[in-house]
Amino acid sequence: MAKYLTQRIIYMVVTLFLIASFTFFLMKIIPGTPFSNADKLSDTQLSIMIDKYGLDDPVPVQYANYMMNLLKGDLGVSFQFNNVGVTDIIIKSLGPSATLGGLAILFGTFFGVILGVVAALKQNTWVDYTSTFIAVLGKSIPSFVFAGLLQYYIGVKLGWFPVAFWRGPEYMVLPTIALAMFPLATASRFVRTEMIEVMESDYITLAKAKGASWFEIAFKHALRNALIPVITVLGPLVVSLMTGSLVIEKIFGIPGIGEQFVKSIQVNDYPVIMGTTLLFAGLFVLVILIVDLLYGVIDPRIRLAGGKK
Amino acid sequence: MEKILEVKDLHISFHTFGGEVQAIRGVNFDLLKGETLAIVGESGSGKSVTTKALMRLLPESNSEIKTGEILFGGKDLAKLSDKAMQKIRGKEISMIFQDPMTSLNPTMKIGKQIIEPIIKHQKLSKSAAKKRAIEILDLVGIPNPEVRFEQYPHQFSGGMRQRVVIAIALACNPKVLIADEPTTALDVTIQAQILELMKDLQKKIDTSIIFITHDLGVVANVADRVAVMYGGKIVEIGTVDEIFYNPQHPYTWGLISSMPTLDSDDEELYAIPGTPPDLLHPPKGDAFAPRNAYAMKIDLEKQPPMFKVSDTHYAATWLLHPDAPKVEPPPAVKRRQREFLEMKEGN
Amino acid sequence: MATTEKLVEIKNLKQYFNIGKANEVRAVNDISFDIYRGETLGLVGESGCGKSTTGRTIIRLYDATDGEVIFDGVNVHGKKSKAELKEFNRKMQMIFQDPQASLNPRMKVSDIIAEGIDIHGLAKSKEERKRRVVELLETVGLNKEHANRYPHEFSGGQRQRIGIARALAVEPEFIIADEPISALDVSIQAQVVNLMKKLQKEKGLTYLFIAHDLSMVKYISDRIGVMYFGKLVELAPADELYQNPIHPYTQSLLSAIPLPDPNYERNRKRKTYNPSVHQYTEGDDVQFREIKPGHFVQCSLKEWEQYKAQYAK
Amino acid sequence: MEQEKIAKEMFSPAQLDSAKSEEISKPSLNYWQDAWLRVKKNKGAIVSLVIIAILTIMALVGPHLTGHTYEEQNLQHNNLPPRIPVLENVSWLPFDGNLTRKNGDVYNAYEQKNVEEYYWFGTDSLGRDLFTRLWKGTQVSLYIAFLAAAIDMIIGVIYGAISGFVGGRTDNIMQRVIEILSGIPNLVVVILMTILLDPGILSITLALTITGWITMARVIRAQVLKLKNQEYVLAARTLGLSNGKIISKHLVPNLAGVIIINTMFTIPSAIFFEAFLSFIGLGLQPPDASLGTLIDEGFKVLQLYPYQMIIPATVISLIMICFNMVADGLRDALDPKMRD
Amino acid sequence: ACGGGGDNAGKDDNKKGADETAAQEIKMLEAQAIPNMDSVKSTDTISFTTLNNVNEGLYRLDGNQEVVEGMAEGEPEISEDGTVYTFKLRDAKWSNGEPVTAHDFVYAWQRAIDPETASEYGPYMMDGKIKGAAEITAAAAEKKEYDLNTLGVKAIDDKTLEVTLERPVPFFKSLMTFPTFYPQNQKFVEEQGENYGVNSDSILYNGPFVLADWDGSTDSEWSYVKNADYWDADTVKLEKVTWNVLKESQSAANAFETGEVDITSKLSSDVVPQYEGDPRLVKWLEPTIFWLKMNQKESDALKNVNIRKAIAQAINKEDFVNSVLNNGSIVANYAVPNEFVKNDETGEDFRAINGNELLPYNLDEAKKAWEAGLAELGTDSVELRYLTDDTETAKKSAEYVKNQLETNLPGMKINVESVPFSVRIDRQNKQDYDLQMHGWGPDYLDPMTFSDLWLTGGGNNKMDYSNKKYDQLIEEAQTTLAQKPVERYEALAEAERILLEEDAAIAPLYQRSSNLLVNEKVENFTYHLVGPEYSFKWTSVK
Ligand SMILES: Nc1ncnc2c1ncn2[C@@H]1O[C@H](COP(=O)(O)OP(=O)(O)OP(=O)(O)O)[C@@H](O)[C@H]1O
Ligand SMILES: Nc1ncnc2c1ncn2[C@@H]1O[C@H](COP(=O)(O)OP(=O)(O)OP(=O)(O)O)[C@@H](O)[C@H]1O
Ligand SMILES: [Mg+2]
Ligand SMILES: [Mg+2]
Repeated sequence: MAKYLTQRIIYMVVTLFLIASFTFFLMKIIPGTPFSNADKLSDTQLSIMIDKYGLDDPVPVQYANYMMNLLKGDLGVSFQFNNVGVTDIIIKSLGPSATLGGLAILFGTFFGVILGVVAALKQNTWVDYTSTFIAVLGKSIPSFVFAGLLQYYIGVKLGWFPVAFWRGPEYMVLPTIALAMFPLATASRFVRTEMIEVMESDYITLAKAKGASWFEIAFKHALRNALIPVITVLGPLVVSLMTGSLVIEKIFGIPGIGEQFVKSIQVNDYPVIMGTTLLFAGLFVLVILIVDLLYGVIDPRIRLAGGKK
Repeated sequence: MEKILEVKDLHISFHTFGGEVQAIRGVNFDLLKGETLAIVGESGSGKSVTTKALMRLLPESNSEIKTGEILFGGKDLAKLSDKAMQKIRGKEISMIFQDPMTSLNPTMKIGKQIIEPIIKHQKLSKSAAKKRAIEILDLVGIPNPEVRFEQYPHQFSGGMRQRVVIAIALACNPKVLIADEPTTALDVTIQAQILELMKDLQKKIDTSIIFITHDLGVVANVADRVAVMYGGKIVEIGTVDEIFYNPQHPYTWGLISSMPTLDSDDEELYAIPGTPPDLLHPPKGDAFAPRNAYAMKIDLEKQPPMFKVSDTHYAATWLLHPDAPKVEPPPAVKRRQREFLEMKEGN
Repeated sequence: MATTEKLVEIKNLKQYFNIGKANEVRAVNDISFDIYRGETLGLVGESGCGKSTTGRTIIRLYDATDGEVIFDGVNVHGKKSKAELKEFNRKMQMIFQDPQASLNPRMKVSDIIAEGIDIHGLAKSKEERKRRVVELLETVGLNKEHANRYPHEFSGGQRQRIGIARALAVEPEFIIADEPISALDVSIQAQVVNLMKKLQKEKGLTYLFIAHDLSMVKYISDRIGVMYFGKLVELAPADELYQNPIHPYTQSLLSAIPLPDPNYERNRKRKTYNPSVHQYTEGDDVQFREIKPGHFVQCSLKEWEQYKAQYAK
Repeated sequence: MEQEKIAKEMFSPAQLDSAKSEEISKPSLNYWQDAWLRVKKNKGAIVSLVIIAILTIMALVGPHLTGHTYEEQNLQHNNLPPRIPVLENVSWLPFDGNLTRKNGDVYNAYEQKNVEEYYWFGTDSLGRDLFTRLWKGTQVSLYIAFLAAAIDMIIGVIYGAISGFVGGRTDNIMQRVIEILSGIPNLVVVILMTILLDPGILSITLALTITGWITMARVIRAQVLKLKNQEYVLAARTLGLSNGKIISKHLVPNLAGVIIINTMFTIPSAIFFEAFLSFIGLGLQPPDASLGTLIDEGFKVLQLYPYQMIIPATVISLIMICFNMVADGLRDALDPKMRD
Repeated sequence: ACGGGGDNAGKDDNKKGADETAAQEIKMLEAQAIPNMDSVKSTDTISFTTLNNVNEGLYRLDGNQEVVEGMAEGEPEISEDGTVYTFKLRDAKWSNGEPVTAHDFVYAWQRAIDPETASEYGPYMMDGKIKGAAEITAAAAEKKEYDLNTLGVKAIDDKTLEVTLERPVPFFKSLMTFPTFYPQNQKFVEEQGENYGVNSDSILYNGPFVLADWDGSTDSEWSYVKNADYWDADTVKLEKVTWNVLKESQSAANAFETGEVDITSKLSSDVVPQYEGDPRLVKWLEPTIFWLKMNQKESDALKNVNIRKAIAQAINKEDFVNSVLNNGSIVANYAVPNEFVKNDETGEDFRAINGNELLPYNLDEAKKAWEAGLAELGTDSVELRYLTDDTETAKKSAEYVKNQLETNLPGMKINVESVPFSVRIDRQNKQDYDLQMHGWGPDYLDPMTFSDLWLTGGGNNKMDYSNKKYDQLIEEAQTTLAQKPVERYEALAEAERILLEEDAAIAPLYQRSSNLLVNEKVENFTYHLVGPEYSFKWTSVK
């Protein structure tokens, strides 16, 4: 197990290194200027600024510097803000995004799984069709539309929940619902397909032959097995929800990392772009690792195989 | 002897893309207390469907019991509610399937899979159920049952898994055990062990077994009585000796003479020609007629009734009609019949 | 039919998988035997003992880890030119276990059968190709109506016969049949076995017949080899093996096979095999030794003496 | 047992045609015909196919029906709600040209602006005919979807097939590459792409392609790994078939089902992704329209002119639902597990 | 039962409390977080607005855009030639109790110009105005030594500040309201070092409010709390102003509807029509003009004055502002905004001189000029790139302009390139565009902030426009006419006429208007036309 983990971690580090390098060079070919006020800067002043931030060094030198700092865990300082470390920015803005994404995943998966299980058990009935319909709606209506509708009808018209900001539990309700639609739809589709397959397997027939009720069969016997492939899809989705909820963040005024990221791209704040990309990538490979370990938790067969490796 | 289970005129259909598959077309048999009834027959002849129907395990979405009764303990299982059926499954009637590799839930500990029906049907506490489960594991010959109790199916070999499945099936001392090809996926040596185990256990708890298999060797080994199915019907039923040594139906003939024995050497094996009937469009007459070298005109027109051969032996072939010409069965069958007569006389 | 001319010689064949890894499998571990022209050599043993691997290594589906397979005097393994390989592919063919999986579901029967003909350019024209396909279909008891159909429309026995026709298309001398009947219904098994026997007679084919159903193996084979955990433990003429099984594993195997004879079954005594009975020690030279002409057993020197003595009785 | 009388001559041997015993009575159907039969039984899939066909036709024909072009502006006629002759008199249908103010007043925008003309789906803030734009947008969305799917299919299939078939080291390296590629967040790649290239259809397509094929490659690889050990492939090898031929004759036809199914699922996600890009401002450039940009524009004025969003949102949902239903139907029909 | 009742009662109480006592507290929205609270480094409106409310320079602007006293007491003393200003400072305190002195100004200004600081606005605001500023920047660019003490700012004593200018700057007093010129306490700034201005605790305040609960640039919530030590604390009514970040206009309006905010951020034009006629919609004309810059560097077509005239006159601006923008923006037929500056002497708006009809929409003229231009070029088609931002308004405007030009000028083909802001600026600096939708807002209250854009080789010209007469007029306005307001305005007006009527160097389109929703309970909501956006010094709740 330890050996397996070490190997995986080495892979992760290599992956991150490659991604960091890739992004770094990509950054160098992106057009644009990192100085928000370049419009008003004279050429002399611009040259002073470029010099000060080391942007006129040869690219390999910049690369080496960046990588050295990265090794020390230093992601640099943002261009757009005064003296704010990239790490600070990321940590602060990741909080709300992670909370929101986590909630959405929990909520979405929970209801998605239920919806999927019910649809699978009642295959080709109106229950199934309704669930399919909800799922497809969830996948086809962009989340900003959901967000807008929720905000207007639930927030403004009904006044049930605050329409914006991020101050406490009641503020999380609407954005969570809006963001959860996609994982809900995804989970319900996958669970349905898998459940149908699992329900046809011999051990389910055996469970029936043992006299188990449909509830026991669905939730004690089938679901766990059906979840294995679902995790594969939901894993990466966790990352994209935690980090990519920018549309929702924008609409609900949530100070999250998605917003931050898009802005940093728009103003060419290289250190923030790099840092955020690395964070996303890091989270991603971490989640993949967790997913793999989770397989083991859910599926004892893999637990053993993983250990052997 | 006491009849435990009676199946009367069972008709079952499946609704498929292609149309209605008439998988079971009038099956009648009874099961006596303590006996082993083997059901043999070609793939697709309806063995599994028949037994699944007893447990009401046919897929709800596209199967239909058209007519027929399944009488068990005074109740007609064909008409029982789902709830009531759940009480019978696993407790009164239990079942073992063909593939031990797939019939255990891979993500659930062996122990849990065994105690589930015990807790459910015998209303034992968890610890009592565990004690019982370990007893049964021991009974089916699994060494270190306490350790094994906590393990997952993938840590068991095929033979061991089948033992576990048997343990689950026997956990509540069922009156009827249905075994659908329980040894087909196993090696011969392990098969022999499992068969011995089943016979042992049957003696101990006095269950009746319905044993489905393709393998006539296995049938000869385990069965008291044998039912031969073809095209959704039972075409011949009798004691194991009657079926093996004095078969009457041409299909049974084909079946028996297509198996080489250790001393049938260079003579050509008897092969049943043709393909099984299409149950989407079952033939008007005897379903076996198109493949039957002894077919008569009547076979193509009319389904034969069950002709009585002896008190225990019936066969559905027009050849047994008094008006039918006498025919020569294949040499292997004739040899067996001869041996049978000698044996009887010897007795 | 069987001759004494060696068609295939297998010498110290080894096939390991995942070499050097934790999950290394020695699927075939140093086995040697010969197959004579025109005979059927049966290979039995429990699941996973390496029968299929042996067959597949012989036909070069796997590259042997070590050892030689000499076919018609030429080593099959090692570097080969394309032409040599093609030649070899013509002479040696294989029939597979699963009639469902061994036919490409997207191809018409005629194209499946003609695959070898096309590869080896055995038909000069379209008409000839078609004629050959119909011939082959008829050889295996099907007819030309079947040529334009797809595999899923056939029953298991028919599919297996199509597989045989495909192998026959290149007119091979040697056919490896890997459990050709174990996936088939009992009543259909006879079709295939009869067909194989008939073809052997007509075309003088040599078979390596892999199976775990012993009565069928006995019926079809001239000689039988018994495998256990990657090793060949006993090899003898079919009748000899049944009457005088020497190796305790063979004995246990034979005692476990149920026969379709209720009387016999009622009286059967089963023997069990436990590898520890051999009590081999470090220095024991465990080898494949001839107990009697044509009857080989895997044994130590001590056992050899013992078996020979036992045999003499 | 009471036996009815049966004529003696019935007991004479029947004439059996031995050739007939091997006869297959069912008509011969190949894989695709068979699959089609199954799809046909699936009403949802068929209805969806028909809807997709109609939408596709409308996407081609629709922009030419009203006599307006998709970019023609008429500011005097801007923000008009839908009005359709005849239907305008059906009170519960929203095609009467009426609008509701924030305070609840209802007024007829056409009368207010003195417009005689009928705009079936209304106009936008630049006074462009939304009917024309909608179908133009559908055209673009479908185009993006198909293009993305095609490229995804080509790269994904080839990559996956090579990785799976060659195996060993190559496979290992190719899998690592996929791992790294999928480690870079999709959004990052896309945003960077659209900045590097000129924004527009091409860059969206490319952006989609960069990571979109990974799923396909994975699926194909798994499938190839499975297929290459199938006995019919082994059989072909023992017959001496070359690797190239094995791929083209045996693997590719058997992958077709998986490829089609996967593509069907790619298409809606491409459409969805384009809409998302449009929302964050990286999508199509004006005055081109896609369903995504239309929804985005409509969303901005949702409270004043709800029709500007509802109509394109309905169409996009319809497309997505239909493709999903077709994909589901195809999966049921093509999945080998479902076959007997 | 008790608990439940209590709960409800609590809620009701809150509501009543808010209604009855009219707490002096308002809730504001902003579209972005505060990027930079170091006054010498800030570059954006949000930072400026915050600085304006929590700090104070020599002067500040009031609601009528008039310059009123701040740290400076009374009028400055101005030397004869108008280049030396001497300010008397009042007694005022930093929030740590230290007095605000002339040294604080000297320190801040030197920091602002110091290349080490890399301030963007420091040099921009000082070069050419404060003596010595341009020289320091130039020396640094050439990596030569420089001396910050050469900057023309001196503390005569703690309460007297002397500023030396390069040349007379008529609007210098209004320039002093700009946050770049705010004082900074040297000791405190140096103590904080890198951390200066990173959160509300690392800043000193001398304004009407102090900043509270601000965690730094990523924080999306902060507030102003009344500064009891402010010299004019009696005028300040508000106890607290809380701020939240919300980017979407529609969301902002929704939050306003539910009462979660009292004043929204500026609304996008999509939302404005919803509130047409609603008294809560507050609108004013910003002195920001949007025009098409026509780059003469590469395009032969744009070098041709007839083509430029054709483009400038072919766009129906009336329709544009009414139907496309629909947010109160007005047609701009000028290059210096309306309602921006008044002549100090006559009190007349600058626009009164030239009127509002320079280079208006005129299809016939446009077509004529187009024909003529094409003939001169010897071609029948012109293809131009149109560079613009990737914001909604920019894209929509692009659609409209493209359509207008292509329909009204046969043979014209426009390729829209909408890019992120930073890319557009980069491309503008590299002069990599043909047409550019460009907006300009003033940095100080004087037409010069618009007029000097188009000087030959001027830092913001970036389109190779050059006209000797124009250069000369501006030069005169900056030097000889510097102290003659009427003549100076006339010179600037003439320059504008040349720029537009003669040369059609740019095609002005519209002057933007600001729209936001203000709760009716808010009184004396104060906005500004340059620099910081709002002042809360005079605001109160009814
Ligand atoms: N779920 C189903 N849907 C449609 N047809 C079915 C279904 N299950 C069984 N059948 C059909 O019913 C018939 C009988 O099948 P059954 O499984 O009982 O055969 P069997 O005798 O058990 O065969 P085998 O020996 O292969 O297990 C077959 O023709 C089969 O195709
Ligand atoms: N490609 C492979 N990689 C790794 N291990 C393999 C491979 N093929 C076979 N094995 C292993 O080699 C051993 C022998 O396998 P083989 O298939 O030859 O057995 P068999 O005797 O044919 O069994 P069966 O009767 O089940 O067909 C088994 O343990 C199997 O798991
Ligand atoms: Mg069965
Ligand atoms: Mg094998």
